[in-house]
Amino acid sequence: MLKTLSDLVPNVFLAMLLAAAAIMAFATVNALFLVWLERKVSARMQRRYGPTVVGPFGMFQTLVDVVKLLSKQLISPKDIDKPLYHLAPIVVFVPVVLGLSLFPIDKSFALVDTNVGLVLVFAFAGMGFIAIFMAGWGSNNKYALLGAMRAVAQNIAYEIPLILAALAVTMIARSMRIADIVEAQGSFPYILVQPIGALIYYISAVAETNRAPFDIPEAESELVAGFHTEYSGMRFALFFLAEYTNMVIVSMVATSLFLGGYKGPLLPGPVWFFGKVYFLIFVMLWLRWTFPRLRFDQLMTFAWKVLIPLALANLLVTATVLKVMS
Amino acid sequence: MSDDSPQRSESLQRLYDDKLVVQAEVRDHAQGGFHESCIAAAAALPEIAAKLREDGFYLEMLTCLDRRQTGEEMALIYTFNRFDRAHRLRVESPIAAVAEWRGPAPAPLKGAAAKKKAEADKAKAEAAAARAAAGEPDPDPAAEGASIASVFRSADWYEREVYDMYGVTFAGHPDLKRILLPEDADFHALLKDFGRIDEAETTLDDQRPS
Amino acid sequence: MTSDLHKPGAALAAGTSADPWATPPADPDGETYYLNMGPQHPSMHGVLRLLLELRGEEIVKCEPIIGYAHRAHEKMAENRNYMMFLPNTSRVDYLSGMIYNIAYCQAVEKMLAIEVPERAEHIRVIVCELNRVSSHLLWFGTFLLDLGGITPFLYSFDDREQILSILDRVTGSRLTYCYGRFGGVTEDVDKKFLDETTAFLARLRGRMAEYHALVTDNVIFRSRCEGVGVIDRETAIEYGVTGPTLRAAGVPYDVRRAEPYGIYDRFEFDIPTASGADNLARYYVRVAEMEQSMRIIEQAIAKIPDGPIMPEKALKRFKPDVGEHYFAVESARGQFGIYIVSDGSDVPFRIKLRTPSFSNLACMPDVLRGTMVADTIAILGSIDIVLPEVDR
Amino acid sequence: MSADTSLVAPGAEKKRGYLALLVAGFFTLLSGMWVTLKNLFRKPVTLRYPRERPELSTAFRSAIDLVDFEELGSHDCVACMQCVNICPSFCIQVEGQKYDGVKRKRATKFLVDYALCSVCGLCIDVCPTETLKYSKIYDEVSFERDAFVFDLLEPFVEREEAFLEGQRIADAKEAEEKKKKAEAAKKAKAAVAAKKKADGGEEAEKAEKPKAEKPKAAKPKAEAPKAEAPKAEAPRADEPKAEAEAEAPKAEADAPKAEADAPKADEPKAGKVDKAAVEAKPAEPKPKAAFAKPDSDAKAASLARIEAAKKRALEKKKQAEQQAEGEGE
Repeated sequence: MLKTLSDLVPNVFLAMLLAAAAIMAFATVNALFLVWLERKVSARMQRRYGPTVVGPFGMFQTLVDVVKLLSKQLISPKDIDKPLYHLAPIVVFVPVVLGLSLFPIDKSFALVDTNVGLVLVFAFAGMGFIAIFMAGWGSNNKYALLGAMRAVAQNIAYEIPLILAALAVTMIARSMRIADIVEAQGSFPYILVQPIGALIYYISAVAETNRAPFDIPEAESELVAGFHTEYSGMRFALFFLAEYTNMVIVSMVATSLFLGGYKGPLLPGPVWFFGKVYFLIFVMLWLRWTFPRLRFDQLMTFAWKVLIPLALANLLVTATVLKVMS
Repeated sequence: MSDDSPQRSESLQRLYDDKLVVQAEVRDHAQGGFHESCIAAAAALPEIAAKLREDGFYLEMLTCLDRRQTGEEMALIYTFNRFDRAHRLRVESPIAAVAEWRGPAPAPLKGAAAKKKAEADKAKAEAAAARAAAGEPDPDPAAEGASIASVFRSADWYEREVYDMYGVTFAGHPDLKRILLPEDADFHALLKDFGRIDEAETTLDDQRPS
Repeated sequence: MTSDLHKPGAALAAGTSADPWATPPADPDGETYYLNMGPQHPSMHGVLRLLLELRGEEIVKCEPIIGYAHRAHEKMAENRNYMMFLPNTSRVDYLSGMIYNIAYCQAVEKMLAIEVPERAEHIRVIVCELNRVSSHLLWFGTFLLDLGGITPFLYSFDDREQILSILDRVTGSRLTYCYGRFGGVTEDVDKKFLDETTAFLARLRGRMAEYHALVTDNVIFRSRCEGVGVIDRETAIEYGVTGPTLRAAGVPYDVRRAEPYGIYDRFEFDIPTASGADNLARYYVRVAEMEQSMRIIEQAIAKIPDGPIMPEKALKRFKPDVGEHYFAVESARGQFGIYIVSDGSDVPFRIKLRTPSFSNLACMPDVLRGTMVADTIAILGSIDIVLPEVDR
Repeated sequence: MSADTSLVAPGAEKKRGYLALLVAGFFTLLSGMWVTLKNLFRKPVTLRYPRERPELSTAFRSAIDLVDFEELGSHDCVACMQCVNICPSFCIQVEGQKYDGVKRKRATKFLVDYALCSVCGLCIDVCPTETLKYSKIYDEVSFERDAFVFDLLEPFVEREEAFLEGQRIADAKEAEEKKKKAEAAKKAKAAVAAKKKADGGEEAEKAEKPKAEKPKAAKPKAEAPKAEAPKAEAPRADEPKAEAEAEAPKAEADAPKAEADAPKADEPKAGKVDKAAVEAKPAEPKPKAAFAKPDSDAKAASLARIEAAKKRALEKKKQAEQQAEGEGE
């Protein structure tokens, strides 16, 4: 039987505290690890060494960088929209932390278990771009504003195929509880049933996290650094943290929906779960360091003219097949 | 000029026949890199450029020569070329001095150099006299150039550069302003009497922490 | 479209504002706004400043503002004797410095009618073409970088680094070469240099397959390039555009063929052209050009004779006759012309450097109109300008 | 998928349907990913610089240095000023002096401002004694520009006395031999040659030899021949005029050894004609300094700067030493 944190720790407040601590710790460590991984993978793909000096394989390099970022002076430009500018890094971070708590990492454990888990995840994920828009608008910088506008348009466009693809899975599993969906994938993961849906989901997920080749909100070759052009020091680090945590969340969703979550032979559940999650993240890194960036209008075209019709068709076919089979 | 000179190209001949250019001569490409050369009054250049454009020429380069030190007029040097075959046409256009010469007088030539110069001057004067006799006087130096930016848009930047560096203005230029030097510069850097490199160097030295 | 006040510097001229760099006010109907791209921007090639008037992401008007890297090379030329101008030449365009350096030597040689030994001529061809390949490789990398692809950039730099090392072995420098001398070159090449060059050519040919798989065929890359930034034949004539940008418009104009200099008339090579006149066409022309350069290098290596690398009597101090000379070469970016006017002294009266990037950049306002911000960078990258060369 | 090296010219592709394009495009993406994946497992090509150092190429160019000739036991700079004159960056400063009993001039000062140098190698090309070479330094770092003013004579200072002594003996020997060989005929010839080649570059130097040698070889102490030598040199430099002529012998006569003025007076004499011309111009009354010959002014400024920088560096060094001493006590 699936156990949640509230089952293990009877005191509600204590449970909340514990959950928050666990998630924060995970998010931070995970971001540290992912940044290192990104640097290492990108380096090796480009036939460089990447970080090698601090720690084994340079693993503590990011830790040192965080210390550097923490110690940096926080620079705020003139004429910014102060509340928005200062709130944005926090707002971008909150929803991703919330989203992390909803995934069963093993047959018997999830931090929080609700019957609308999937809806919650997408709801939280959708809040991310509000923060990006706040950052872009508040910075009083045209590059940031352009980046923010792009981010909003992009997020809206890609949320649709993302949810449509997930919807097909919920139709098969007949549940929105993530644990149920994982359980429903008996001996074979849903990627075999829903290959196109999985692909659409994954592409949209990459776009949702604003990563290359869909990283037009930051597009460093055009917009300097996009929406976080004017952020430095720890505020910038928070955006970074959010981006990497976001990657984990979308990968966790993908793992749970299409790859059978914690299921797998021999090894224990969490190993399978995190193994799959990090494999998907690796693919994201791989994509980023392989492809050039799409142009903004091409990105929108791709969403509206390719992904959404495909996702709709996929949903339709799934529904028809389900109807016929039942 | 005379008929015994090598055959001019059609384009140049046309310009010559239209009385737009004088001293239209064929040059040795292997020697100086120019196929043909001519002199034209500044005011005639838009028309020349338009005709050349029709013939498939493009504006390769435009620059200026500051020869005030020796008492000669300044000159705009246009070179046109073609994409289908190399045909470098040089058009020189005399321009009156933009400012009085402030530098030192030219050093008097000595020995062989003076002799050579005298010979060259003499030949030049003779040629000019011959042309004048044939009813083909060199055009007078114009007060300012005429912009050909409406014909070749590349001239836009070239003319701005010449204005920037030499102070030669161009009538009819859409937006004549400095291009390479700072907007608030009060000098024209390539004029021969602007040579204060040393000043810049000493300022640098003053700024150095000792 | 806008009042004069929006022009940079207009405010200063009118005496209305003390700050010429202040952002010009947006136009009254509020539809458009201004964006200053550069002079400090991650993907401006050098210190170009593009003053963009935008409607959303669409470019209404673009004005390139140059001069930030103006180093007065032409003024310096008038203050030094011919010899002392040599190190300046490779700094005009630091990415194909060898071609510029050798071109200046060739121009002066032509003025003085100096014979260059055969071996030196062959060496010049080899190093110049290597330099061209290295310039194109750098362009390849930075163009992809402009499009957001970072990995191809590092691959091409890896290859380019090989060329730099090869050239370093003979010239002693990696970027700003001062290898040419009037009449020849400074150092002789050895067998190892030739072998390394041959080996490199084989290596680069092998790498090309990877480049094509990674970049050329990539659907994202193609969609970013196809039909973007069209500079057709008419525009090229209008602006005097030369080099690969012109050849991408289907005009087979190459100075190496049109006015053969050095010993280029002895080599077999094609002039690659394309018809699209867009980013992809320029990409195609440059990549094909690398192959042609490799062909030339191979022929030169096969033919290189033994002998001296400098004329027997080296020039020391000389005074060319009064006269003017125009000498054009095909640099990696287009026609590079040197116009030298001599007044009979040992100091040039005037050296005008006709740099290809200057003309190629001039067409930007025309080409950029109606494109998107992201394309600005892509088009700029595909034209392959080197800003110091524009400003000189 | 697409390992073929041939490029498809733009526009040559066939137009394909929507889905076909989509699928084809997807596969091109995969082929790109395959490339990066392959490279993921290849060996990195980076050189980890401070720990791994590249092998410098034989032709590597860096700041110039003086060659330490084994047979001479020192450098062979004769302070001919050719490198100073050709340097486009005006970054070389040389002063030289004639020593009693040594036939050729000797550099007493050789400063190079590496911060200005563009390693073009023109100085190395013109050096008549081939005593200039490229050094191999490439990681010189400093917070001060003065640190890049190198004194190339530094390693030779201690050996200088010994070298001069050896040179005196060698020169004397050589002169003796020569003298023996062609005593009578040479005298007349040398006189004619010296007059004829009054303004030639290297010939002038050659011509210098017999004149300077002879008296020195005969009696190393003699005062009169010393005064003669500069006189013989003076007309060679067309333009330095009477001033230099008048000053030079004075300086030499007053103080045969290194004195502050001596090298300065020497310079225009030993320098080539062109050099003298360049130097002479600013002195002319007519042109304003700003217009006359900007280059010569820039050069003068540059040379002055190099000197000042060196002085500052020396002072700093001294201070540091004093400080260190003070601390030591």
